[in-house]
Amino acid sequence: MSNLAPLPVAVPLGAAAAVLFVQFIVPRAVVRSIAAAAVLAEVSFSAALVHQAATGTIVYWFGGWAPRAGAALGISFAVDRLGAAGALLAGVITAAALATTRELREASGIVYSLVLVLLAAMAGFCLTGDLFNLFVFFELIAVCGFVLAAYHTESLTALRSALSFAITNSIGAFLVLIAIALLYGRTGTLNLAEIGRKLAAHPGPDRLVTVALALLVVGFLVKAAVVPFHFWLIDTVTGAPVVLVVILGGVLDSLGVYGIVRVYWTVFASASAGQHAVGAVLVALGAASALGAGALSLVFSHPRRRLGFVMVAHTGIVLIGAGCLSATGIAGSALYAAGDGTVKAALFIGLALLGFDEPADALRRIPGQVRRRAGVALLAAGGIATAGLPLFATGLGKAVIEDAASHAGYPWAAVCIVVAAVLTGAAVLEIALAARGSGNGPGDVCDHPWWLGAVGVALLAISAVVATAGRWASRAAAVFVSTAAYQQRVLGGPRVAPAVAPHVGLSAGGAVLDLIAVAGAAVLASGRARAAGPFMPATVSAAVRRAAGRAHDGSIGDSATWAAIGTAAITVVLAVSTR
Amino acid sequence: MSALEITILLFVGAGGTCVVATRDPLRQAMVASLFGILLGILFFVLQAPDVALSEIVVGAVALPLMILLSLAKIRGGPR
Amino acid sequence: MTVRTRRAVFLLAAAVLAAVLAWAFGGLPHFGASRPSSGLTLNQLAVPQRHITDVVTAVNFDYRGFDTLGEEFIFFAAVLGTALILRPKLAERPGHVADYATGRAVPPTSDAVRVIGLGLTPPTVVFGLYVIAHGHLTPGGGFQGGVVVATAVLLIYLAGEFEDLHGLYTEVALERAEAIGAAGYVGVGLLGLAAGGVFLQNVLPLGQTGSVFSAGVVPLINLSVGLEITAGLVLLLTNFLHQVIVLRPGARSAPTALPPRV
Amino acid sequence: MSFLPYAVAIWLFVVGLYGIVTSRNLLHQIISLSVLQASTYVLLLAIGFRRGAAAPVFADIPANRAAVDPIVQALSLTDVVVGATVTALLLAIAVQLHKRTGSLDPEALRRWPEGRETEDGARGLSDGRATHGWRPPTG
Repeated sequence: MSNLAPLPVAVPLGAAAAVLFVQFIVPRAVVRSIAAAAVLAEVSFSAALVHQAATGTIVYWFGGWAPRAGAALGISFAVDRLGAAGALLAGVITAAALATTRELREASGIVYSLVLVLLAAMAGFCLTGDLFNLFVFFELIAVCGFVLAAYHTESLTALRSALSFAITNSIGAFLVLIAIALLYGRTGTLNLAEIGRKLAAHPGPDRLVTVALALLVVGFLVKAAVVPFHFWLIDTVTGAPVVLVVILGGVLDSLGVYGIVRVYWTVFASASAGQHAVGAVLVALGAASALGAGALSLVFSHPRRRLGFVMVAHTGIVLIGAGCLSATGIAGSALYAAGDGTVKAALFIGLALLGFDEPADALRRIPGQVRRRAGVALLAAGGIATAGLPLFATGLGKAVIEDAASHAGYPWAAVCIVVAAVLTGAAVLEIALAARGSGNGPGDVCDHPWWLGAVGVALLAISAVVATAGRWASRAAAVFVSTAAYQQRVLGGPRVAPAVAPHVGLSAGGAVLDLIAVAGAAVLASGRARAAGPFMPATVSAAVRRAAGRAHDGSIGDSATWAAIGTAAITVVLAVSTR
Repeated sequence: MSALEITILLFVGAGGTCVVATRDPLRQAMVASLFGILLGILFFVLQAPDVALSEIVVGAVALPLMILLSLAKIRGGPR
Repeated sequence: MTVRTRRAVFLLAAAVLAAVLAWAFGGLPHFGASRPSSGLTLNQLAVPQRHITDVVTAVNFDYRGFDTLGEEFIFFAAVLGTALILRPKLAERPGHVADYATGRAVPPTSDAVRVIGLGLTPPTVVFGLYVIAHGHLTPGGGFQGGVVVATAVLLIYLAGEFEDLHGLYTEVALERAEAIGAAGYVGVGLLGLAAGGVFLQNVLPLGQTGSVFSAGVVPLINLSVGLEITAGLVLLLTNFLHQVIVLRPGARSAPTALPPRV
Repeated sequence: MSFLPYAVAIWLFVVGLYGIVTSRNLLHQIISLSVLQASTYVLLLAIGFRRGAAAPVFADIPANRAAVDPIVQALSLTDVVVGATVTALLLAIAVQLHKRTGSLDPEALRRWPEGRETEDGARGLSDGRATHGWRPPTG
């Protein structure tokens, strides 16, 4: 048993309390250093866990409550490579996000404290092996998230988005809690491995299990913010401080998908008779998000709002990989989530350098020449990475997901991915093109430190490094999908070998598709910049924009209604197809 | 099921409906307080004294108080 | 969506959702039916293993203590969030004209209310402390007791002594107390890691079942949670009161209010 | 009849959601959310209930007496306090929104956030042609 397992959670939590205690005693630089040190400690512990998990899933029973006769008494962390890598990614992105906080003008102590709690929650979410514990961290993430979203209390968008975030995510959380109650009522346990084992003892269609799965999926989809649960995210990205937006784009939306695959592969894979239906639902929602949000990202002009839609589209791509219900799909999703998360964090840092670090309804701060060039360069490079240049992990991950989708019987989903990459790549490149020529105007001077640009470059470099991790991802995914082996590691029993690692790499076809997407994005962006308008009649495009704007006007009631519609639809589809 | 259980369950269901149906926040704070007490009683009946204690101190006292404070702030502001 | 379409669409979706939920809940065991669960196992184990009589507390602070650590930090984050969101901005310094001039003065408090409010405060505090200290024996604990103690502050407010109350503590002190409470829980966990080898491992003697000093670290955790909840709720209430009273012209004095957060 | 507790849980869930969806006042909307939350407590405690069993507090009952499930109670207990705090937080946001807009009607908050952007050269990227700025209808 590794003693490191609780530390990625415990250390940031302790540091959060410490920051709150000393914030008015020591200078701000010291507070910042404490926060940075805690984040770096989390990164080191997670990296060590990634290394240790290579020899097998690490199971850690809190309080020493090891299971009795195969029944769990307490809470366990079950750390496999993918989970540890998730905690690592959360730490890396949080470190980058901290770099944007030097200019916080008010209440910085509380913000640091909240960011540290958020990091601990993300790490716990990735590492835990207990269903209710997963829910606790899910809530903790949401609370830290919407508090930070309301940071700019002078901005209507910020406050409204925080409410929308809170209410929509709470509805998602209650759905998850209902599912937990159902599963506890059926199996009498909260441990993921044990629930899986108990359900597997009674195979065959089961309405309770089907609905529980549907509710868990919906709850986590709300967090992942895919269509039609994405309204809160768009508003939040427009109004939140940069530090939160970087974390949201870098890792948080992918964590929702992680929650789905984690519970699916530990609990339902061996039990549910509706496997194929779940996969099809996930792929369909993923494709709808990728195409719909991809197209909308070209409609809106505010750069942060645009990137919000890019985020939704890319989470859709990750979801397609998850919906393939195969080790290849998981490997592709993991590569894409890590590669794309770092790129998006770099994009938001680029926008901050361009002065887009206040809510959309605040005055924009105008950057100096150096910062503007750095911002444009980051956005241009990031745009190419967004479209999926094979140098970056976005290219590799996308190719692997396309491969997995074709094998799982969804070749059309592969087409959707390519189209989405073209659209979102063009959306980002357009921002870079426009920012290149943007002039000066009224407003404060943007005063981010110059080295923020270097942080952005480092994030892009990390994405390039992840692109070499294909074999690692394939082994990690093979362990991840080995349900029986997971249950054996956690609860004991006769040894089970994990699944064989699939071949994961950049095929020639995948590379060609990636290059086509990059070229397509470049052509689309420059073509739209040259032409007087989009490639459709002006009245149509105006109508589209009006409808899109009206649909995303930040209404909380609409967001809740869509959540109810989505829940009802997904639950019914799963229930019908499982009988 | 005993008559007590049925009665309190029906009361809780009706109480929740009243909370939502009361559209004026000041009245709603009072109804929500009552709903908190009903929930507390239900939890006692379901043999959960710990949760009942929690619900009564929170749902019937602390939460309505905060609603009233918010209202005081808002009513003090411009119309 | 307009409000009307939304209501119609929602009612349809909600009807479907309710039907599916009812269908699924039908798969649950009958209400009150007997069946095994890990909770029932703990009912058998907790008293002998932990010398604790309230099994719910045993689950909260021992068997599933790690969950409660997370819950405590949800509370922590929410309280900090309230402080962050209600922080006085530069433009809202007390007395600044940017705030509302309704001219509504705080009504004077009658002496009867004052006496009752102040008179009830000490017993409420004592009762809250009792609930915290006996959490492992009888229903109650840090969560409930903390709320009760914080409610005592409300009584002082009802007595119309907010400014006096405000002299008793400052927001910074409350934040520090909250930080100590939160750090205390993490500290107990780390103590287990250092002395027992596992995070949140019990490292104290279990004592005599039924005694206040029993159940190992559970009373210690209860205490730190109690501190956290008390300080947090008082901070939260103070922030609300501050919005209502101090930022409202016509308050009895120009109080020594918080500086804007920097 | 033994389905009644579950039915009440579903009813509270749907009613709370209805309140959120149709609300014309933010405070009402937030309190409706707590009704929604109450449904999860009712469900959890109903699942843990055992007919004829005592509360899981062995202070004044023999240790071998059957008691109801303590785990669901532990799950609900902390959530009650935490949920109320989160509600308080949402009320704080509502107070601030009222301060900014003078209104508590969620429908009055609906706005195209880019609405005023193009009127002010400092917002958005000033080169509207290249970004195809969404221009709101006037008024």
